[in-house]
Amino acid sequence: MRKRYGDNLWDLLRILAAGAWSILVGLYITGINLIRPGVCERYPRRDHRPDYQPRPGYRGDFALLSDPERPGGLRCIACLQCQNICPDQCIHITPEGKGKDRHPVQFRIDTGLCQFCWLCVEVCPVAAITMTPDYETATDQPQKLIRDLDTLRERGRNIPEPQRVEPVGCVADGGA
Amino acid sequence: MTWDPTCVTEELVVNMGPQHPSTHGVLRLILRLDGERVLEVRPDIGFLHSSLEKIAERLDYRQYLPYTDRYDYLCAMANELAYVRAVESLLGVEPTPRCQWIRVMMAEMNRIASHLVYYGALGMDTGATTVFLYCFRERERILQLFEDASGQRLLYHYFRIGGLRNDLPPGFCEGLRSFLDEFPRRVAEYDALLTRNRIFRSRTEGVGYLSPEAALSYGVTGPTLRGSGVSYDLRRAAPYYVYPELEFDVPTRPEGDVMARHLVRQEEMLQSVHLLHQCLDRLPPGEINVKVPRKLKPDPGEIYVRIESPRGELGVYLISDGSEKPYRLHWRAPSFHNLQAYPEMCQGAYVADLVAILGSLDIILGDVDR
Amino acid sequence: MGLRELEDRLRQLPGNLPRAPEQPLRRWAQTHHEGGLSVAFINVVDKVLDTGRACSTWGLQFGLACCAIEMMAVGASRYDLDRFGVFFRGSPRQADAMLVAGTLTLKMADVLRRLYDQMPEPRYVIAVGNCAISGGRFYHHAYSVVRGVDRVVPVDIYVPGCPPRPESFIDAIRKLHQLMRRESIADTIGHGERQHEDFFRKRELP
Amino acid sequence: MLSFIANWLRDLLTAWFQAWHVPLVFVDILAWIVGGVAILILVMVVALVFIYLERKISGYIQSRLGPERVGPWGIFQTAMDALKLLQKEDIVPAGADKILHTLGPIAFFVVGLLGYLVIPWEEGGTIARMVDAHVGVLYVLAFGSLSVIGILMGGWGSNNKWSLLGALRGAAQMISYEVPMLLAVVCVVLLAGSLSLSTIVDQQKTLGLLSWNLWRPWLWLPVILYLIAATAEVNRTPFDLPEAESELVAGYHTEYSGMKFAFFFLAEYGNFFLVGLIFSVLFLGGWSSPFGYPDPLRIPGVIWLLGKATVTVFFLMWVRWTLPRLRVDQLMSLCWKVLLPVGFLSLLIAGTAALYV
Repeated sequence: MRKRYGDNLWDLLRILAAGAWSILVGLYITGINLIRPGVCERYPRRDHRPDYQPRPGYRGDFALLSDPERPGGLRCIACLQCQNICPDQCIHITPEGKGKDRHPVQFRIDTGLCQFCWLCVEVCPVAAITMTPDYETATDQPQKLIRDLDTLRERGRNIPEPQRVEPVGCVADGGA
Repeated sequence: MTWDPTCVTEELVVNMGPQHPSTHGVLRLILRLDGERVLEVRPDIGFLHSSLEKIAERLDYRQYLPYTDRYDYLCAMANELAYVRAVESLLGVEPTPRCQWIRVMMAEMNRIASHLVYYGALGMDTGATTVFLYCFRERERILQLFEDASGQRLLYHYFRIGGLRNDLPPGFCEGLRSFLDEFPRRVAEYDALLTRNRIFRSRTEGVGYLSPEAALSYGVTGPTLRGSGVSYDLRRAAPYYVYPELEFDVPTRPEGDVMARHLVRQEEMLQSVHLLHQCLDRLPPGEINVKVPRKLKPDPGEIYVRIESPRGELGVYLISDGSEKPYRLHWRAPSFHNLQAYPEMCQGAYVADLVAILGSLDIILGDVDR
Repeated sequence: MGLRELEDRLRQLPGNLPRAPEQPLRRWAQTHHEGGLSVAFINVVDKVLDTGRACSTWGLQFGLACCAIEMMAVGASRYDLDRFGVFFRGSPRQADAMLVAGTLTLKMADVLRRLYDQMPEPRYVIAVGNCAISGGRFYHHAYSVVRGVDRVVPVDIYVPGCPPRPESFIDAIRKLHQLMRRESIADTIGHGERQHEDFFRKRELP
Repeated sequence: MLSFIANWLRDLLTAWFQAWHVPLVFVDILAWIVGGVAILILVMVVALVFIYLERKISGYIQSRLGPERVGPWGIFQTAMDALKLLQKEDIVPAGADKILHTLGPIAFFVVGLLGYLVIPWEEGGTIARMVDAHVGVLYVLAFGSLSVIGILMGGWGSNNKWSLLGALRGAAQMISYEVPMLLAVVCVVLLAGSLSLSTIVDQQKTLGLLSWNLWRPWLWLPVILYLIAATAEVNRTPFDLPEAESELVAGYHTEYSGMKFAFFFLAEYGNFFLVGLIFSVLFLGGWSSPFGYPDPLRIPGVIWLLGKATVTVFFLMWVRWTLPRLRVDQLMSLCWKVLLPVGFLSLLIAGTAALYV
C-alpha cells in the first residue's frame, strides 16, 4: 500500500518543502530560458537567418534538367522508367520519336499525389529528373498542383548539374 | 437538509475523441464516468486504417519501402530498418559493415526524436506546455541532421534494400557530436522541470499500474513493458546488426506506473546518446551498398523479423511467392498491443489520469490502425 | 456499403452542393442608396474586418497522421505559428481555420464533416499534405482512404508535400491570409454554407 | 492624478448644475456612471494588454517569439483577435439552454468588473468609496466568489458533457479555495484593524518600500496562501482544471464561439488582473510609492498600483508556464488538508503579532 501524503505531519512537511523546492527549480529553468536567445527562424524574413533554407538535398518540387543538344531541349529520353516505378502513379509521359531522338512531348507530374520518395530520381538512367529545394507551393486550386512539361523545363533551366548528394562519408577517425 | 430519495446519480457516457487534444491522433475512447471516476474505458480504433498491409501486396519490394515510413511516422527509420532487414533476409543479402553501423545510428537517433515527442506530449497532457516546446526545440536539431542525410524531415526513405540512399553527408558527424554533447544537459533540464516536479510526480506516481504478468499476457513490449519491471529489450534479447558489439544498459523500473514508464524512456534517451557516441567512434569506412538484382525476386518462403522500435517489438512478417511483389506482409504493431492493456491500466482512474496513462503508453495511431 | 457507394455519398455531402452566391448586404446597399457612398462604406468595413480575420486565424487542432507531427513542429519554437496570430484551439467552436493534416479515412470522414459543421462562420480549411489533397500515396492502392478532403469539406488552400516543410505550412497560412484580405463581408454574411467553386471564382491568389 | 481629474470634473459639473438648478444628486449619479464606464474601458484594455503579454511572455519562456506580425512587436494582435471574434458566427448548440448559455459569459464578465469598484487607485481615489470605507475587503471576496455562477451557467447551459464536467470542477474548486483566500486576507485585516482597502494601503505608505506588508514575517504565510488560492480562483495553471485543455477540450467554454467566448476570455484576464491589484493592495503598498510618502518622484499613485499589479501578474504567468496541472482529488486535498490548516496557523500567528508587535 502506497503512503498517501498527509499520513503524518513530518512527512507532510517534508513533502511540502521538497515540492516547493522543485517548483522553484522549475521556475529557475523557465526563467533562464526566458533570458536565453530563442531559436525561432522567423521564416518569411529572409534576412534574419540565411541558413533557414532547406538543405541542398531536400526533396521538394520537381524539375527536368535541360540539354540544349537534344530534341525538346531536355535530357529526358522518355524511357518511362520513372513512370513505371512511381508507387503513386503520379507521372505521365507521352513519348515521341525513336531511338536517339526519343523525347517527351508531355510530361505531367501531379505534386498533389506524389509522396516525394525520390525513387524516380534514382531510377533515371540519364539523371534527367530531379527535385529542387523549392517548397513554397501552396495554392488555392488543386489543378495548379499538376506540373506540366513547360513548368518542369523552366524550373530545371537554372540547375546546371543533377543534384545528387555527394557520397562524402565521415569515418571514425578521419571524417568525424 | 434531508436526503431526497428521488435524487439519483447517473453514469455519464462520454465520447473522447476521435478529435480530442490529447488522444495522440484519432483514437476514440468511450468512457463511462461516475463523476470524475472512470468506470470503463473502451478504445475504438481504426480511424487511421489506411490499408498499408494490403498495399504491400500491390507494389513490388522496392516501391513499398517509402510506405513503411508512413506506418509509424514518429520512427520512420525503425520501420525502414525492420522492412529492409526482412527483405534482405529473404534475398539472402548481407549489408556492408558501414551500412549496418549507419543504420543503427539512424535508428538510435530516431529513438531519441521519438522519445522527445513522447516526453513533450506527456508534459502537454499533464498541463506543462513548456516542456513540449523545449522537447521539440531539441528534436529539430535531430531532424535537421536527418534532412541533411536523407532530404526529408519526417519520412525519410533513407534505407534501401541492400544499402542506403547515400553515404552520410559532410558535416553530419560533427553536427551529431555537438548535439550529443549538449543533449544530456537538456535532458537534465527537462528532468528538473518536469520529472522532479512535485505536481507531476503526484500526477504520475501510482497511476496506471500494470503488473508484469498482465503486461506479458497482453503482449506489451518496449518501454511500457520495461516500466513494469520486465527487462526485455530486443537489442539485448535478439541482437541484430552491431548491437552485440555495443555496450548499453536496458533501463528497467519495477513500479509499473506512469512515472516508471516515463523514467524508462528518459533513461533510454541517455542510453541512445551513449550508443551514438560509440557508433561515431567506431564507424568504419567502406562501401555502403551491396549489389542487388534490378528485379527483386526472393525465393518462395516466409520470414519474421523483429527489431526494437521506440515503442516496442516491431515485427515484419513477410511471405514471398517468388514473384516481384510480396504475397503477404504483416506488421506486428507495438502500439496496438500496448493499447490493449490500456483499459486495465485505467481501473479506478480519474479523467485526468486517463490522459496521462495514454500519454505514457506512447501510442501512435498510424501504428495501431495501420 | 461498398467503396463506390460510400464515395458517392461523400461526394454528395452539402459541401459540394451548388448554391447561388448571396450578397445581401451589397445588394441592399446598391438598391437602397444608389450605390456610391454606402458601397464605399462597405469597402472600408471590409478592409477592417478582413484585417481582423487575416491577423488572427485560430486553427483547429485536427491532426490525423504524419502531417500532424509537422503541424506540432510548426507551432513549436523553431517556426512558431504564434507569430502570425495562429494558435491551436481544441474546440471547433473557437477555430477559424481547420488544418486537415494527414490521411482521412472513410471511417473518419463524417467526423471531419461534423467538425467542419461545428465551426462558426467564416471558416476556412487548409488541406495539408498530399493525403489530404488527393489521398496521395493511397489514391491508387488503398481501399479505406478518402481521395482528398475536398470531397467532404470545401478546401481553401492546398499544401503539397509528404509531409510539407514547416515553411510551406507557414507559406500556406500566409496565402490563406491573402485570400481573406480579398474577401468581402458582403460575400460572407448571410451564407449558411459557402459553395466552393463559386467561392474560388470570386477570389483567387495572384 | 485620478482624484484631480475627478475633482475637476465634479467641480465643473457642480458649477453647471447649480447654474441650471439641477439637484446635486445627479452629479453623484453622473460621477458613478463615468466611473463605471472608465472601469469598463480599463478592464477591456487591461485584458487585451495582458492577453498580449501572456502570449509574448510564454513565447519567450518557450524560446519562441510570440506575436510579432501585427504592428510593432505584434502589439495589436489581441485587438485583432477581438475584431475577429466580433465577426464570428454566434452558435447556440442544439439542446442548449439558450438563456443560461447567453447569460453565462455576461454574468462572468459583470461580476469580474464589480470587484474593480473598491480598488483604491490612489489616495482617496476609489469609485465606490462608501462601500470601501465599510466593507471593501468583504465586497471583493464576495464578488470574487460570485464568478463561479457564470462558469456554472455557461457549462450547464451548453448541453455538452465536457462543459458540464468543467463547470462542476470549476464550482468545486472556486468554492473550496474561497476559504484559504479568506483566511489569508483576514490575517491582513487583523493587523490593519480595518476592512477598508484604502486604510490597508494607508498603513503601508509611510516608509515606502519598507513598510509593505510583504516584509512582515508573520504575513509570509498569508502571502503564499493568497497567491495559491488566488491562482485557483482565476483558474490558472496549476489549477486550470475547469478549462483543462488536454482533458476537457476547452472545459466550460467548449461550446462558446465568437463574442461570447471573447467575454469569457476577457473576463478571465480581468479577474486575473484584479487578483494582481488586490495582492498589491494587501501586501505591496497599493498606490503608495516604494520611495516613501509623499512620493519623491511625484509619479501618480495609479501608475505605481498598475506597475505592482503587473509584476504580480507576471509572476503568476511565469508560474503558469512552468507547472503541470493538479488532479481533482489532489486539488481538493491540497485545499482542505494543507491550505486550510496553514490558514488557521497563519491566523494564529497574525493574531499573536497583532497583539504583541
